This record gives sequence, C-alpha cells and structure tokens, in this order.
Amino acid sequence: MSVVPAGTLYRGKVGMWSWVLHRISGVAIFFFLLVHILDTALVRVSPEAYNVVIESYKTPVIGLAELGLVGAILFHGLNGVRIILVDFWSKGTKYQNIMFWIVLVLAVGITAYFTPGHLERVLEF
Amino acid sequence: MSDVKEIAEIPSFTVKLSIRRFDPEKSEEASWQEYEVEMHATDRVLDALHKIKWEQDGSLTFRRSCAHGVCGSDAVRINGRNRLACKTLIKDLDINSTITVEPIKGLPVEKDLIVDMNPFYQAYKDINPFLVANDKPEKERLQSPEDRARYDDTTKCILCAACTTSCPVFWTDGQYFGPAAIVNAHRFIFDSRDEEADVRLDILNDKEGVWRCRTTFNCTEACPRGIEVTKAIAEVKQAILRGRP
Amino acid sequence: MSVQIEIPNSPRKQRVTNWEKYGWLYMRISGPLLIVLIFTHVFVNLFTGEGIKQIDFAFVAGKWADPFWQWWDVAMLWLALIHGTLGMRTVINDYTEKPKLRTALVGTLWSVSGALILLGTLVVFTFDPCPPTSNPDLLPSFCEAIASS
Amino acid sequence: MTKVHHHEFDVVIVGAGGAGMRAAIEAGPHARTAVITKLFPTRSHTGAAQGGMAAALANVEEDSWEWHTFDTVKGGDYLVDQDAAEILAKESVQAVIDLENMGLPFNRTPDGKIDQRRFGGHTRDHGKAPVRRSCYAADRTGHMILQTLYQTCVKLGIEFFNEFYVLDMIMTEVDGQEVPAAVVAYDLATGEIHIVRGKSIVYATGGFGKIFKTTSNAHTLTGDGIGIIWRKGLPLEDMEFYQFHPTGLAGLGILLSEAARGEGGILRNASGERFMERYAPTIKDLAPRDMVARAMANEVREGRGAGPNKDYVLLDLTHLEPAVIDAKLPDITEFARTYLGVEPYTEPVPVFPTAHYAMGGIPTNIKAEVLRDNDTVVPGLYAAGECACVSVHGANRLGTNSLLDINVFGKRAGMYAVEYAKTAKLPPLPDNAEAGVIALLDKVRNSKGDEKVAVLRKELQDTMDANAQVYRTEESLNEALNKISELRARYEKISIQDHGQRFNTDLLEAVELGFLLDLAEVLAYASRERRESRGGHFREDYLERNDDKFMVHSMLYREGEPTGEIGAGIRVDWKPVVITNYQPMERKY
Ligand SMILES: Cc1cc2nc3c(=O)[nH]c(=O)nc-3n(C[C@H](O)[C@H](O)[C@H](O)COP(=O)(O)OP(=O)(O)OC[C@H]3O[C@@H](n4cnc5c(N)ncnc54)[C@H](O)[C@@H]3O)c2cc1C
Ligand code: HEM
Ligand code: SF4
Ligand code: F3S
Ligand code: FES
Repeated sequence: MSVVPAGTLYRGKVGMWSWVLHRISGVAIFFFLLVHILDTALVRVSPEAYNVVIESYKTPVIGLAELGLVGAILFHGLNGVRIILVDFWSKGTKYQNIMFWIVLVLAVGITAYFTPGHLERVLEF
Repeated sequence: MSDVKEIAEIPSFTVKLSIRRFDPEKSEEASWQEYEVEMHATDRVLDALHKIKWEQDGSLTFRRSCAHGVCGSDAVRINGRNRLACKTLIKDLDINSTITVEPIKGLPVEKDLIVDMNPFYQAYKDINPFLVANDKPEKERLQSPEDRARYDDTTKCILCAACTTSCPVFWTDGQYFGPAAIVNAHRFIFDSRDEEADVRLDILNDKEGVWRCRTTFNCTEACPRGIEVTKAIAEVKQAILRGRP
Repeated sequence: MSVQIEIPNSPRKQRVTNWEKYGWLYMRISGPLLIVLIFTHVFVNLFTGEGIKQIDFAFVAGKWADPFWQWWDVAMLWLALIHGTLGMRTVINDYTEKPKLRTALVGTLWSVSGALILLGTLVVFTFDPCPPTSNPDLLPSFCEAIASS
Repeated sequence: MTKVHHHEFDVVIVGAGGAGMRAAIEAGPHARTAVITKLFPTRSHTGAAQGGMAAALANVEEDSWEWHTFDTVKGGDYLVDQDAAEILAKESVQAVIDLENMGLPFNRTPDGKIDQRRFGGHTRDHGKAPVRRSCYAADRTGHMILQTLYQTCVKLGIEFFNEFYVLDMIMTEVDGQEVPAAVVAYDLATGEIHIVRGKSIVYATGGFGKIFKTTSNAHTLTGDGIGIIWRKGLPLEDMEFYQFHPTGLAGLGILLSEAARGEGGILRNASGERFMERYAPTIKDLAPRDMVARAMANEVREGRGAGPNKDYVLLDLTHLEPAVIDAKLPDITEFARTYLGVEPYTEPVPVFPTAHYAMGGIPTNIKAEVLRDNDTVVPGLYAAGECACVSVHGANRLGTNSLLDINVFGKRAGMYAVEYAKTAKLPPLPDNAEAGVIALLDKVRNSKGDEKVAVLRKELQDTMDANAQVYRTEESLNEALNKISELRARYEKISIQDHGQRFNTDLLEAVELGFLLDLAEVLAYASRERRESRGGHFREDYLERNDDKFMVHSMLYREGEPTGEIGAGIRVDWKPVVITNYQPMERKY
C-alpha cells in the first residue's frame, strides 16, 4: 500500500489559512518568548550584561523584526478570540469568515499605527 | 421517438483536464496526465471523466455510482478542493485554465483517483454509529418535531469522506477520527431516543477525538451535503464539557 | 491486501482519563487572560513613553520594584509559557509520526519550558534592583536614595 | 494464474442495498452470514430514493391495510399477485416500526408520531380520495433507510465483502434437485476470485435501469444479479413492465420525487395548462406513474411541450411556500438548482419521464424463494428487492411501495434463508467452480476487436429509449431486438484498454454490458409478446388491456445460446395471477 505524495496544495479558504497563520505566529511567539525569558534573566547577572543585550533589540534590523512580532502577537491573540467564539458562541461558525477579516484588519491596523513611531526610534539609533 | 434533447442549445467548448494518475502495477510514481475533451456547460466533471474513460483512455479509474450527489462515491480533489465530481458543473470552474483532478488527500491511493477508504470507515465504526435504546416499544418511539430537528443536519451525511480528507489535521498522521466520524456521532448524541450519548462523548474525548479539531472549516466548505460540520464538532465539544448532550 | 473483510465492531474499552480536554480548555482560558496581560505589557513597554528606547536595566528594575508588575509578569510567564508549550506540543504531535521521536521531542519541550518557568520566576522574585557592585548610572533612580540612606 | 479464495457461510447475501441489508439483519444473528456487494453498502441506490415508504399506520388520518392492498392491486393494473400484496400491506406497519426502532429519523407529527404524506395512487376507501400513507424523512427517505440499515449491520457485526462483483453462481445437484452451492465473486481491488459457498443464497442486487439512456438509476445498476439467474437457465418474470417515472429532470433523468406533487406541485404544459385534469379528473397530478408519464409524453407528442424544442413539460412548485419546500423537499429542489440552474421557488422545473423501476425480475413466492417454473422452488435460493418479482407491483408500481417491498420481502428473505440454512447441509462444491468466471473475464480481456464498450452501451441505450420506452409497437420492439442482435455480435469484438489486475473498472464495465444486453433483449422480447396495454407497458398497436388473453404473468426462459436471430434463445410462457379479493376492473382515477 502506498501513499502517493500529495499533488497540489489544498486550496482551503479563510478558515484554513487563518489556522496556518495562527500556528506560525504561535510558534514564532513561543520561540521569541524563550529568548525573551533568557535575556530578561540577565538582569540577575548584571545591569551591564542586560543592557548590552537589550541594546541589540534597538538596532534597525531587530527593530523591524519587532514589528513582525507585534503583528504576530496581535494576530494570534485576536484570532485566538475568534477561535474561542467559534467554539463557544452558537453563531460563531456562521460568522467565522467575517470575524477573520476583522481580526486581520485590527492586527494590520494596530501594527501600522505603531510602526512610524517605532521605526523612528530604532532608525535614529 | 422521445429522444430528449438538452434544455436549450448549449454551446460546447474544449476543456483541458489534468488528472493525477497512479498505477502501482506500472510505476511507483504518480504523475499528471493531460486530456482535452469537448464538453457542454451543463456537464459535470464526472461527465468529463467518463468521456475520457470511454473515448480516450479506458484505464482511467475512479469510483462513481449515482451521478447526482447522493451515494458519496466520487469525492475527488478538483482544482485543489474536495468535491463530488458528479456535483461539480464544468461551467462553475474556470474553463480557460486546466482543471486539475486528483485523489482526496490523506488516505492511501490505490489507483488513479481511487483511495483506500478502510481507515475512514474504521473511524466511523469506532464511534458506535447506531442507535442504542433498550426500551422495547410496541410501536414507534415518540419524538417531538423539535427533538427531531435537533440532529437533522447530521443525518444527511453520505460518508463521502470529502470532509475528513480536506482536514489539515487528518493529513498530518491520519490518526484523527476526522469530521465525518464526529458528524455521525453527533447524529446519535443529539438524538433524544439514544441512550449512549455518554459512551460516544467519551470516545470522542479521546486523544484523537474532537480536541484535535483546529476549526479550519475545510470540512464545512467541502461537504457536498451542506452539513455544518464545524458547528456539529463544536456542539460535540461543548457536550463533552457539559458531560451530556 | 487480499480479503477485505471489515473488522466487526468490537466494544470499546474504557480508557484512563486523558488530559486533552483540559489542555484544550486551558488554551481557551489562558488566551483571553493573555490578551490582557500581553497587550498591556507590549503597550506599556513599546507604545508609551520612549517605546523601545526606554528599555534598559533601570526600566526593568523600576517596574519590578512594584509587586504589582512583579506578579503581572510572573502570571504572564506562567500562563504564556504553559500555553505556548501546550501549543507546541500539538504542533509536534501533528508532525511527528514515530512515537519515540514524539515522546523525545515533547519531553524536551516540557523540560525546557519547565526550566524557563522556574528561572523566570526566580529572576523576578530574587531580583535585586540595586546590585551594589554596579555602575550607578545604569540603576534606577531610587537606588541612589537607598544607597545614600 | 488468477488466485482463488474459498469461503464458507450459512447465508450468503448478494447486494447490500435496502433489501440485502434488511435480509442480513434477520440472518446475521442466527447464522454465519456474509454480504457480498459491488459497492460499499451506503452507496447502493436505495440511498437515492426520496419520497417515502407506504404503510397504513393511520397516524394522521384513517387508513387500513386493506385499502393499501387495493391501491397496490389497482395501481398494478390487476396484474398483482394479491396474496403477496396483502402481505406487503399487512407487514408494512411492522416494517416501518422496525426501521424506527433501529433509529430511522422519520419526520414527526406534532404529537411525536411518524408523520405521513400523500403519494400517487394511495387512496382511502378504495379510491375515494388521496390518503396520507407515505412515511418519510424529508425527501431523503431512502438515504435514511440505507444508513439506518447499515448502522444496524455495524451494530450486529455483519460481515461485508465490499467491492466484490458477483459474476456467477454455481449450481449443483443434491437429492436430484438443482440447488445453488456458491457464488463466484471478483474482488475489484485485487482482481482475485472468491468462491463463497453458502447453504442459502439471497439475491438483492437491485435494478437494471442502465439499459435506458434517460434513467434515474445509478451507473452501477446493470442488473448483474438478474443476469446471472438468467444465464443459469432460471426464468425471469414480467420483464416487459418497466416503470418510467414522470418527473425526471429534463435531459438528465435525475429524479424529482413524486413527493413534489404530493406536496402540491402541479404539472403544466407550454401554455400553463394543468393538463392532468384532462387525463385523471379525480386525482389529477397524483395519478399513478404510468398514466402521468404517458400523459406527459402525449403532451409533448401533440406539440404542447415547453422549452425551445418543446420536448418537456413543467413541474410548478412556485405556489408553495419556500419554507414548505425547504422543509419537505430540500434535496430535490437543490437538484433543480445544481443541475438545471432553475430556482424552484420562482420558476417551474423542466421535467420528462425517466426510466426508473423494474417491476419484473427473478420470480419468487411470498417466502422470497426463487422459482424455477410457475410453482417449483429452487431450494436455498432467495431473491428480494428490485431484482425480484414477488409480483406486488404487477404492471405498475405505486410510489413508496418499493422501499416497502425491500423491507418486507428483504426481511422475509433473511428469515426464510436462515430457516433453510438451519437444516440444510452445505451443498458440495463442484470442481473448477471458478472456471466460468475466469472464462468470462478472459474472453473480455483477450478480445482483440475494435469495438468499444461505451459505444455499444450508448447505442443500446439509445435504441431502448427510442423503441421500448413509454410508447411501444410491434415494429419498434422488433427494431430494438434487431439492434440488440447486432450489438451482441459486435460485443464479441470488443476490446478494453486496461489489462491490469487492480481496480480494473474497464474490464467490469465490459462484463456489465454483457448483462445489460441480455436484459434489454429479454425486456424487448417480453414487451413484444405482450400484445396489450397494461400499466407501465403501453402498446400503441394494442391500446386496450386484454384480460382474456393477458391476465397472466410472463415467464421468460433462456433456451440455449443467443444465435443472433431476433429473440432466438428466448421462450415465453405464462403464469396465472393470484387473485384473492379484487376482481379486475377498469383502472380509472
Ligand atoms: C431516484 C430514485 C428514487 C426512488 N424513490 C423511491 C421512493 O420514494 N419510494 C420507493 O418506495 N421507492 C423508490 N425508489 C425505488 C427504490 O429505491 C428501489 O427500487 C430500491 O431501493 C431497490 O433496493 P434494492 O435493495 O433492491 O437494490 P439497491 O439498493 O439498488 O442495491 C443493489 C445492491 O446490489 C449490489 N450488487 C449489484 N450487482 C452486484 C453484483 N454483481 N455483485 C455484488 N453486488 C451487486 C449493489 O452493490 C447494491 O448494494 C426510487 C428509486 C430511484 C432510482
Ligand atoms: C495573546 C493572547 C493569546 C491568545 C488569545 C491565544 C489563543 C490561542 C488559542 C485559543 C489557541 C488554540 C488554537 C486551537 O486550538 O486551534 C492557541 C494556540 C497556540 N498558541 Fe496562543 N494565544 C495567545 C498567546 C500566545 C503566546 C504568547 C504564545 C507563545 C508562547 C502562543 C502560542 C501558541 C501556540 C504555539 C499555539 C498552537 C497553535 C496550533 O496548535 O496550531 N499563544 N492560542
Ligand atoms: S459530513 Fe459531508 S463531507 Fe463528510 S462524509 Fe458526510 S457528507 Fe461527506
Ligand atoms: S477541517 Fe478539520 S480541523 Fe476541524 S473544522 Fe474541520 S475538522
Ligand atoms: S456518483 Fe454518487 S455521489 Fe457522485
């Protein structure tokens, strides 16, 4: 018996892609969190050590990544609420589609709102 | 005498189909094969498959029976989505580009569009898909129209597997019970006559049960019977949390 | 595959309680809490004041001087890490097929997470905002008051 | 060398539609039972049945099994065996209760009982007014029956051989009597052969609508079971009676249940006239199917058809509340939308008669035992469902009586098969039992001609639609028979393209065509020999029912190989009709 390797990509709709994004963002946040705990732990080593590492957070490259992180957290968190509504609200399955777009607009919107100020700070560095 | 003609003179056109072929007797590899057929707008993808099988390539293999979406034989992946070939009208697809047809995903492919359905049926059997009621009524058991309506949606299932094989979680390791099994459990869990809801709820509380559903809605979108599959799954999840239907 | 006789249905054995349900519930309970915790955290640290620029030892020490923020961050640490670990476990379960590899990966995951939770908690509660040997410029302003007293 | 497997059971059931599974449910708990089916059970065509299942439950209005018997007899144009019809009507109530108890989700009345609705030809008090007798589950009654029966089989742990094509039956002599010893099946997945022995064998293989082009039947309804019986030299009964259902989606044949008319749908011609008022003044659109189908065909013939080619009539549901349509006819309205792009809320639906149901088939008695002549049974051999002819449908089946038939006589077949198996010994298996099937397959596999299965099948279907449909004449039937002879000769020269072992549907379609040719020929032959008009069989050259000569069932026998001459190798004989209470009268509605 053989499972023939998949042909094309499955063309799921909003539900599937929101899950893909949710998963990617969740994993990304998880790894960030691991690093974030470690770097914060440096405060127990010495102020110098902590500050050195934190300075690198303020460079343009990492600064851009931080935007991504903020976007990811926003999306993951808001989409998490969407999932919870789908699970517990009787009309959740009916409105899941529109809820996804609301989540996306909010996540992108808030990130965009935050971007100029943040970029200014990391770029002048 | 009563040779029935088409509803109106429907223009015909050439469509290109690309079909995923696989025959383990010939090759270990699956490959895409292209066909061109003359079709009418009212024709269905199943008609196109038949046309190819009957006129061009008799070795093309697929399942089908009723040809109008009630038997569940011909779930395949058309243009990347699970559909019944007999319910997908050519005109509803983009006929300017090639139509792709491939087997449903996540079950072992046996030949061309035919997959091994046994794992699918096994999951179905595992949820005890039958009424358990120990009273011995003389006549019919009574059930109010409201109670009857409670599980109407999930009685429509034709076990075509379009849902289960569209589920990204099912693709991962094939261990997940899958939406179809849950739909059929739902049909009994919410049937007021049934006495074994707790057993079924317990079965679906399994590691491979409802909790694996990530609400990706592919199943709902794929179901040719229009069953609100994700909703049914959500209802089962809640019933497990409550401990009763 | 020769004879395809279906396996007649056999009654199912009652299994031991499993934790899937609780894991699933945990994701849904921690989620909304995390929204409050994390969104506020991000807002305070990155949106208000100087944003990312303000963050240094002094900033952190300043916050943790207040038990409110200490508990805030510890709650966030526990909830988020367990949430993330449960989530990662799901991901691992999905994509590993060999039981051994699966056990190994999930084991590692929990060990790392457990260690980090402990570490983080220790850091927050044993944290000294004014380590005596350090350059006073790097310390929060209240250290001077403490030092001079 | 093809691999051959052997199995032994007490009861072997061929076919897992409603009849087969109903039998299995009776047999399973009492005997080692196997069900062999070429389709996965829930894909059987019983699942396509929509309208309902008749039973005089009297849940919503007064009703009695006697009235039901009368309607069945009259509906069948008096060619019904009345003893069988009485059983059908009497046992209908229990049959419905059985299904409900197994879990079937019938629609309910406000007080929680099984709801019932009207259906063509079912009347109160011997034709006084339509009665609500059809028990239903939306317009998915067959689907629910099939699912419920399968669920019950799962519960009982019935053994299924899925996607196994039975292609032959082995007969052997025991105590001077020919009895069935085994069936020989072809495993689609592997191409291997399985000899399944049983003490009793039940045929429940369904119909053969695929001899026609426009049909409500599935692609897989090729009459294999009936064909096997025929090739064994056993007779077939009443094959000329084939039902054309009035409301098939025009051009496609997909069925719109009579329930559409039961709920108030009206047939109209091009000018919007409710033409059934002219043909059946009392019950109009709910007249029996043969009458409605002929009326429709007549409207079209006389130029009152609708559409660009004036070749169909219209089923009007627009005066019904959309809510009623959604609640009671959801599926069939969806068919109209999906396949014709017509919105039944606001537009009438184009319909035309479609080949639907075989009244005839394998002759059986009321114990579902197969007959080898007018009254001798073949011990251990049973048949039920559409493939069988207990003759409860006579010359025309009433709507909802078939789902009833498969349940009542499916159950009986199971019961009596077990009873027989309890005392019988497993008949010895002759040597080389697989030889017949291997020869059959090899012949197709190795044939090197240039004829194509699909072409022959299409020509067969075209000729049957043109010559043996709603209207028939001596001439048209001879034409059909001629054509079939020609096709038979060409069938010898077919070739297939797939020579593999696994899932070789190319091979099986060719084998199925062989059965279709056989049955089409029997049908056309029997139709020619019945020189009268009765029920579903309408002869333009013999317009009247002729009770003096033809108040009898036809019994068709295969005598030798077909030679290519018209009807050579077929012999017709006649069998009296069992009459208990109802003397033949003119059938008026
Ligand atoms: C569209 C439609 C609507 C209908 N609506 C109604 C209705 O409302 N009310 C009503 O009373 N009747 C209705 N009928 C008629 C009724 O549904 C059928 O006559 C009845 O379901 C037949 O059941 P069956 O069990 O005899 O055969 P089927 O359900 O057709 O089953 C045949 C079985 O035999 C198996 N089989 C066939 N050949 C072989 C072989 N060679 N080897 C192994 N297995 C084989 C198949 O796999 C299948 O399992 C309808 C029919 C159609 C087509
Ligand atoms: C901001 C608030 C958050 C909310 C509301 C939230 C919500 C959720 C929910 C409801 C799920 C379950 C999804 C499902 O079962 O389908 C989930 C999964 C997940 N979350 Fe979160 N989460 C949040 C923050 C986080 C954080 C901080 C992390 C990282 C540490 C994280 C990592 C994950 C991971 C890895 C998954 C698994 C994804 C998957 O299985 O596809 N989440 N989240
Ligand atoms: S739920 Fe829908 S998609 Fe899934 S098996 Fe049933 S009918 Fe098919
Ligand atoms: S596709 Fe799968 S993840 Fe859930 S919503 Fe459907 S079962
Ligand atoms: S052929 Fe029956 S569902 Fe498509």
